[in-house]
Amino acid sequence: MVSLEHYLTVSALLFAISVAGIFLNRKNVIVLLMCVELLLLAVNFNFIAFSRYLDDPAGQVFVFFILTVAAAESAIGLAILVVLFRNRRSINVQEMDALKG
Amino acid sequence: MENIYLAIVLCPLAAALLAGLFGRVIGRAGAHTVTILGVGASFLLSLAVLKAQVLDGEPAFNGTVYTWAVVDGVHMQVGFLVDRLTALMMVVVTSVSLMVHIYTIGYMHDDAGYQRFFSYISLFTFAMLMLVMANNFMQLFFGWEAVGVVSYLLIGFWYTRPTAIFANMKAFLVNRVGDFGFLLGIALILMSTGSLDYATVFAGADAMSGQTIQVLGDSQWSVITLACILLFIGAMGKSAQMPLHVWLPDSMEGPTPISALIHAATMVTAGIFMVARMSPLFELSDTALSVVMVVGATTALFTGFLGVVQNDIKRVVAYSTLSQLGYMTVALGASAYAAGVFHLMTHAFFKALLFLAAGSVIIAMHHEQDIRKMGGLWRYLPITWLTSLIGSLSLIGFPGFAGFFSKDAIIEAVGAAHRTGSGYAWWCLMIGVFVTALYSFRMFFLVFHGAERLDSHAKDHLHEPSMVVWLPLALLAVPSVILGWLTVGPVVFGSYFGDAIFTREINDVLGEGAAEFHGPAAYVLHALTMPVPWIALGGVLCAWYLYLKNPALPERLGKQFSGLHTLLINKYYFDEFNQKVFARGSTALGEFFWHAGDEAVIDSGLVNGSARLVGWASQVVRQLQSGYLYHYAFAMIAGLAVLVGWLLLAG
Amino acid sequence: MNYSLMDLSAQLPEIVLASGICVLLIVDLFVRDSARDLSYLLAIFLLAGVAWVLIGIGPDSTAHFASGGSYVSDGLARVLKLFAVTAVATVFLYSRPWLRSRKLHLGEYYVLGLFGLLGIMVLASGYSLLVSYIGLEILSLSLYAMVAFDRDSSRSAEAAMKYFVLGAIASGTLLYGMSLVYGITGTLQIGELQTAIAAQADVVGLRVGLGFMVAGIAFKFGAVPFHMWVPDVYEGAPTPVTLYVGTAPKLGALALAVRILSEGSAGLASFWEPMLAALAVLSLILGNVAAIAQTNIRRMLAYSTISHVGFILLGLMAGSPGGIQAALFYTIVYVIMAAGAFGFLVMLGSQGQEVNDLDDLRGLWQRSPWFTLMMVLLMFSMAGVPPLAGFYAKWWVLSALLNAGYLGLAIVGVLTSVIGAFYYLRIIRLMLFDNGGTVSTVGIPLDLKLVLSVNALLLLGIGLFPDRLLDLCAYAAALI
Amino acid sequence: MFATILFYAAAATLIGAAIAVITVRNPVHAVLSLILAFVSSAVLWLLLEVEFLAIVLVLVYVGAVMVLFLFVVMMLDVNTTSLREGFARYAPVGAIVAGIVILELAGLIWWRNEGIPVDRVLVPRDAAYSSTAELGKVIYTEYLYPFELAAMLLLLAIVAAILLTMRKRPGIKKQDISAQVRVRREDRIKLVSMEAEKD
Amino acid sequence: MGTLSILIWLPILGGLLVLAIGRTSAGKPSSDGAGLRADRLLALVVSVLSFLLSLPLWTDFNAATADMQFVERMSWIRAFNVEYYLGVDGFSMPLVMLTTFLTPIVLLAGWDSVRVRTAEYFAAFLILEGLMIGVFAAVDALLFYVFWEAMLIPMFIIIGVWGGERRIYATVKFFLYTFLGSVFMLIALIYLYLKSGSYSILVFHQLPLSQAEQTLIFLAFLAAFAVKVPMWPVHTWLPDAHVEAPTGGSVILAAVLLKMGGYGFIRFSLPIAPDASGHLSALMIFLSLVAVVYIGFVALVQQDMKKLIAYSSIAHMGFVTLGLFIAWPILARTGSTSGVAMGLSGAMLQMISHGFISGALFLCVGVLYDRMHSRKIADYGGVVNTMPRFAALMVFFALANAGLPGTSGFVGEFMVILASFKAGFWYAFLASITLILGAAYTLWLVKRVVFGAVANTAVASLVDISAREMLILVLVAGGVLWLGLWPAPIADVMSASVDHLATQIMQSKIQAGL
Repeated sequence: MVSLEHYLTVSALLFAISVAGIFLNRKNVIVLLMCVELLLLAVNFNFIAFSRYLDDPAGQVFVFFILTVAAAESAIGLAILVVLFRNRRSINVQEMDALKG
Repeated sequence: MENIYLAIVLCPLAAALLAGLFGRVIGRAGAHTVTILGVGASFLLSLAVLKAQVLDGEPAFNGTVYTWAVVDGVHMQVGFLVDRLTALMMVVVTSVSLMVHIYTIGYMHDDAGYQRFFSYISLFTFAMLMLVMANNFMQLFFGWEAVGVVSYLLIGFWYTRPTAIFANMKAFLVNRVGDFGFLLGIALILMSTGSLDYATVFAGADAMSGQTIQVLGDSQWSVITLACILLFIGAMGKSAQMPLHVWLPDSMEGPTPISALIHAATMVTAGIFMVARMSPLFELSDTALSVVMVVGATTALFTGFLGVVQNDIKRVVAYSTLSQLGYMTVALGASAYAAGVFHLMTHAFFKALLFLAAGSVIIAMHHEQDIRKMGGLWRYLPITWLTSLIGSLSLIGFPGFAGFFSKDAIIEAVGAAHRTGSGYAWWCLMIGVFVTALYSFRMFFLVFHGAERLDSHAKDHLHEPSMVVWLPLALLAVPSVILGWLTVGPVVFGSYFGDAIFTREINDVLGEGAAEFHGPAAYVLHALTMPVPWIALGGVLCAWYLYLKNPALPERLGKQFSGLHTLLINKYYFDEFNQKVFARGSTALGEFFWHAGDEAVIDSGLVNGSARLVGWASQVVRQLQSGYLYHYAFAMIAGLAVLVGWLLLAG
Repeated sequence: MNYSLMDLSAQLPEIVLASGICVLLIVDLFVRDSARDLSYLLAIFLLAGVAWVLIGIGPDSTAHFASGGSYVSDGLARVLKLFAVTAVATVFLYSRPWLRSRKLHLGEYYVLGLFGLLGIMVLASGYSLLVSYIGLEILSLSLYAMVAFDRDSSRSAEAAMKYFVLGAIASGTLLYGMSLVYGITGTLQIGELQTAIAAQADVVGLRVGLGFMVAGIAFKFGAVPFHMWVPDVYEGAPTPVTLYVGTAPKLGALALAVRILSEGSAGLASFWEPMLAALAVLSLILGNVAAIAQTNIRRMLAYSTISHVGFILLGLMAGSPGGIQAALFYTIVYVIMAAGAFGFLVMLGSQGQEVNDLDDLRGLWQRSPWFTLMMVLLMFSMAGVPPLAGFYAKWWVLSALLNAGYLGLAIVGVLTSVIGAFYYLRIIRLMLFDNGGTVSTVGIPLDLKLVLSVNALLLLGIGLFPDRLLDLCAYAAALI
Repeated sequence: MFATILFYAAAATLIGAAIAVITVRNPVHAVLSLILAFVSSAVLWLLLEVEFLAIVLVLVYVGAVMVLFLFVVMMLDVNTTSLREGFARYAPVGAIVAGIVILELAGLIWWRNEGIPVDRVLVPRDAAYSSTAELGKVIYTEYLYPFELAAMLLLLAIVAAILLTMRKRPGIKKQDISAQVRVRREDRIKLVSMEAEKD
Repeated sequence: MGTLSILIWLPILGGLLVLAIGRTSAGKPSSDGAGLRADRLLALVVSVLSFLLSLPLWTDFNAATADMQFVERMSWIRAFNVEYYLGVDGFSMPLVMLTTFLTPIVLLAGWDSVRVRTAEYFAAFLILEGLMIGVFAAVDALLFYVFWEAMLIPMFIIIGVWGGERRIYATVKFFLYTFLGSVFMLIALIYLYLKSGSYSILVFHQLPLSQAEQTLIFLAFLAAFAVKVPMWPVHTWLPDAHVEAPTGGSVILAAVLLKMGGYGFIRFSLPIAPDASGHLSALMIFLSLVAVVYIGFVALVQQDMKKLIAYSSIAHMGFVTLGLFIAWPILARTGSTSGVAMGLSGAMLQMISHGFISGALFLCVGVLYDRMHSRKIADYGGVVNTMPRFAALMVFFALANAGLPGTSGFVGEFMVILASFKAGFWYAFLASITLILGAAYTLWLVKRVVFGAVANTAVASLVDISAREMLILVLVAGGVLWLGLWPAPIADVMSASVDHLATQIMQSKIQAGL
């Protein structure tokens, strides 16, 4: 029988993978954005699992909104990425160090 | 009477202010007129006061002028205590001051600071009067310091001379060392009696003698002894007792009238006066009196030796002053206060005379002060010669002269005293008599007799100075001769001082002498049977042989005993010691505290150090902000991990 | 279930604002570049309208709930909204000449700014994790876009990218925490959470969820170690955007913190208080220390912001109601100060020449004495020197801390503010005591000057008569 | 039993795809892996009987967002080889931090899980149950206001995306008629006084 | 509006007015100056007016009571029960008078020598005056703190703008030092408020506190006041600040600002934490004596006139703290409170006297600096030859600084030494060393600067002081003499307050059971 713990574990693993991805990735910003998507996916897993096991629709509603927001967020993120690329012809994370100190 | 006392004090003050602040307006003549009038008025009024005290038998006056402040229940007042001691001092001060004022007209004739000088000496007279007339310790201290300040100003009167401005600072600082003790003494007295007024303090003196105070470790010190010694430290400063005598010879950098007025006749005797005034306290402590006596005796003898090798005419007189102050101090230490004060009085006149005579010589020699460049001056300066002779005879205690009576009285009193140290003191004084005679007449012979060693330029202009110069000499010569005859009876052996000076029965050394006193003439005759005059004569003869008969001998002797000679020439190395240890030491300590303490530890270490630390941390933190996104994310996740870790494990 | 759609009083200001934004969007489409001021005026009018609505609600001492209890209009919401509206209006007033001189005077600036305001207002009123999250995202997304607003600036883009990625991680974290809390309590509504959490405060999962949420909130504030975006964004963003980022969103962050922590997680106070304390101490130390080595003014002010956040967090952690009042007061005063300080930079940069380096300010007094004086006031206020408002902010926080018995934290607070005084003094020193520099205020429009003067003098006014604002904060926190 | 096997299969795919996202060299491959992850997630969600959200995930995410990602990746045409340099160097750090996070979350889920409803049993839905209808009911009543806000959020995203990406490219030679009409003589003609040439 | 309010706000508003009418011509030295004349004239008028308006404080003062007088009280910050609460007693009134008396003098001192940003200069001093009076007049602790800190702003600017070469280092050091000290005081004040529910200092005085509380509060206050006094080892800001400050700044700094430290001890530390004060009196006395002796030696070797006077200030302020804290050893040793009031009065009188004397000495240095633009002692010598009138005054002030009886410099030191003897011989002994050291460094300064032959051509071309300079120096000299010759009026004014404080500090505030 698949229990809540299984789903939570999957979510936790996703969370950890996305976290690892964020600072493993030193080159490509776009992968960072994908890691963020993974992070949100982990959250969604949690919400859905809880929602179902609690038998409460609020969690699902939350996921619905998260999906919406995530889409909007991706749009803006990609737009910023485009701006960045236009300005420097690169999306290398390591080259993004004009601002520091 | 109170108004008279006020007038006595304020006349010189007003004159000083007038001459000082409006000197340019009133001009030279105006300056000396106004100050002489002021001091003259003081003098006359002082005479009136003396008359009222002595002849009319008026009771001692003790009254308040105004309340300075009331703090913590202690009434600090400005007021006068006028009794016979005070009256005597007032007359001495104002009369010598008057003489010096007159003399100054001539002495300072060509000086640019003419008005300023008159202002200073008038101000000094005010300060000295405040000192002697005080009825409480605070005012005493005021006068004490005020005379010190005027002395400071006057020693440095010729402020462009490096030596003068060094000497005046030295004088002030050495005096401050004395005042340091003095102030502590006052504090101790206030602490144990709760008052600063003489009357209250003296009334409570008996109670004080039982008290003890913890100073070092657990040992209990007698309050009265400690207080007296502290006060005496003040006196040592002002009256130039060893080892605080070092400033007095240097003070000769000031104009000669000052040397006469302040550094011979009045200010330096403030210490003697003070101890006499405090006799009700000192009498209660044998220890303190012994200290006084030993210090005085040491000063009397050892500064006398120094007079023998000096070649500056004023310095010789200065060392003789030191020596004579030692005599006075010994008298105090022997409880012969009256004798001390009496010597103070006679000394004031004959020493002022000697100084002014020296000044006269200096004027005549166009400010040449080296006695090796003089000689045979009696031909040119007869009045000076004569008055100098009178002064010198008085100084060495030639029978019949004023100094004889006072000095003899002291020696006798010391001989009669049974206090610890009196034997030592007696020997010191006896040798001192010889030494005094030796240096006095050494100077006298070198200046006025023997071969003329002047340069030709000086010789051409050599003549007796003007009347304003010689008149005070003449006027001062008179008391130098007759004062002893007139006053020795009542002052030393009589009951002149009455309650003004307190002597315990057991210490009444003068009382023993009084029994044998049958008038001055008999006293003189009696003295001839004693060794003292003959010792003095021996000194004179010795001087005659060494400096007139066989002038080459002293030099040979100097070479023979070169060690001793060097020691004397260098004044026992007191100045070197002070310079190296105290002055150099203080600056070294100051530099150390400043550079090592303030600059290195506090400023560089703590203050700028913490600033540097923060600055360093700031740079480190800047490095952390690397600009790399993954570092930022890492910080966030690490922070999160720590938070979550703590939450998982806590509780 | 019966939900009345008619009870809009709680949401009315937001509805007005949202409608206004739509109108503005449409109008802006048809406005020519040369007449872009119309958008500006419209935005200002819109803000005035929102303010009017807000004031019209009046000082009601009861909380109005709406939308099934997930939305509230209480004192805190009203006060925060009012100040947010004012702050955004001030930002707009400051920004126009700067944008114009850079050919960046686009309607979108105002639109995005208003969207951000909408987010702040939703945060202020959000009484459910879901609503708060949406509010937060509205705010964040508009901020990301605004930071990248100057499309030709590579620095802006870099800053926006960093901000975006980190912000997304932070909101992911926050969400993860929310999901845990939801999973354990089964509710999203703050009021219900409060009871649920209080009932099972010993549940570890709740604490962990709380920890995740604290991280998200701390990011929004810019507290150490979630602060890394702050200096880069402040430096990289166009100055008017920095001005925006540095002011109004702090009110939103405060609302988020108060709603989630002080209200929702009151039962877990013994866990979030130490966390906030740790974050606060780190922020105070790092912010003040790092600011010292900065040479770029905005970067320096960014670190100064971090240190101020430390103080706000100290106020929050000192517990209710004094602490929340103090934090609220501090935030409001900070927003005024930041508006003035960044507004000053915007003003100096409005001639086309950007003022970046601290050294640019050298000798400003000789050229613009009045505005130097205003900046001096601002800096002394930030340093916490009475009689300026910044002092009372620190004072109140310290009072709250001591009242709660946190002597050590109070000492950390004052010591770090002494370190902080150093770099504020440096700005003053450069302007007053040094010579050189070329920046001046010649030719700057009058309205800008007026706004800045009012802004700075307001700090003095609050300093002399702090009573009104203190009362307002007390009112705001009264219902919590 | 089938459900369990499906769960493990989908979960394994999901985790594998997720790991691939952060490790593969080519961004295009990463996007594709992410799509795989989303699809397997949708499977898992279906297992939980939240069919509406599962479908939305596939439609909205895979259908729109991921395509957007792909589009951007292609458009930017990033040099893929250089972008992966140094990956191995930092892998341990990443692994350690990820490990810590996993440990912490595992500790929460498996060790200190009191309060988390881990022992709850999934309430089985009857056939007529529609999660879509259920969700729709609450969204348009209870969550209407957040829903409207979400609309605003999307509007914001549109505005922002347009603002950031649509621009008048400086290279394009386009007529600006109003500027041509407004032009004044001084803008075009410059009178220069010159000395007459001598020879 | 009461007298105190007027005294606070008149200068502040006057300062703003001066700022408003001042035409600064963009910071360049102004050669003409119709506007200049107007602003500095207005500043002078305002300051003189303040002085005249402060006279009623003196004439209408009731010396028989230790209560606050000229009280003004209204609510200010309701939420925290903070009041706009002003009043003066025997301690603060003389200090207010000192402030109003010195401000016109300071303005006159900068009359010609300040050539840049004159309006700002005069305005800064006026504002400073108002704030300083506020410090002395505040009875509400928070109000006190506000004035206390606000004062840093004009002072920071005065040193920073019109100071010497290292002015920035000096002024930042000054600000941070004082700021660091004050913040601890703020914590203490808040604590006391939380404990008592009021910010009134008078309420604090009555508040029972445990020994531990008292100790912490005392230390917090110490941090603030010791820096201000300044006591060793937190004194190093003072020489720097003094050296770099313009003449007027140095004068105010030495004459009034330092007094705030001593005043703070009197107003806060002693009555609020009497037991802790007693407990820590040994430390305080140790620090005071270190100030007297150690700093005395340091002053001896200074090469810079202002630095020397600054160090001398520290040494003299050592007497203030000594006089305040000697009370406990006296009590421990003699078992009676006799002498306590002597120490307290001495401390107060020393503060006022030091206000005159150090102010005057800085004015003197200012006079020289205006002419030679050097503070180095080595650059001078024989000034008396070219500036006899100035030399006379300088020597007078130097002697007063050396504690000459008949000048104010004597009064306080005398009383403190008298009191400290009751506490023990060595206290008095060490304190009395100032008699020697004080004279040594002051007179050595005089010797090197004033006396001697004309040292160089610059000295030879010096011009004696103008009527304006004469006026300010003579005014201060008058104060010095008055206080020295007849301190009774001022001692009487403060006697009731001194007695009250003496009884206050002798009563333990440790509540039974705490």
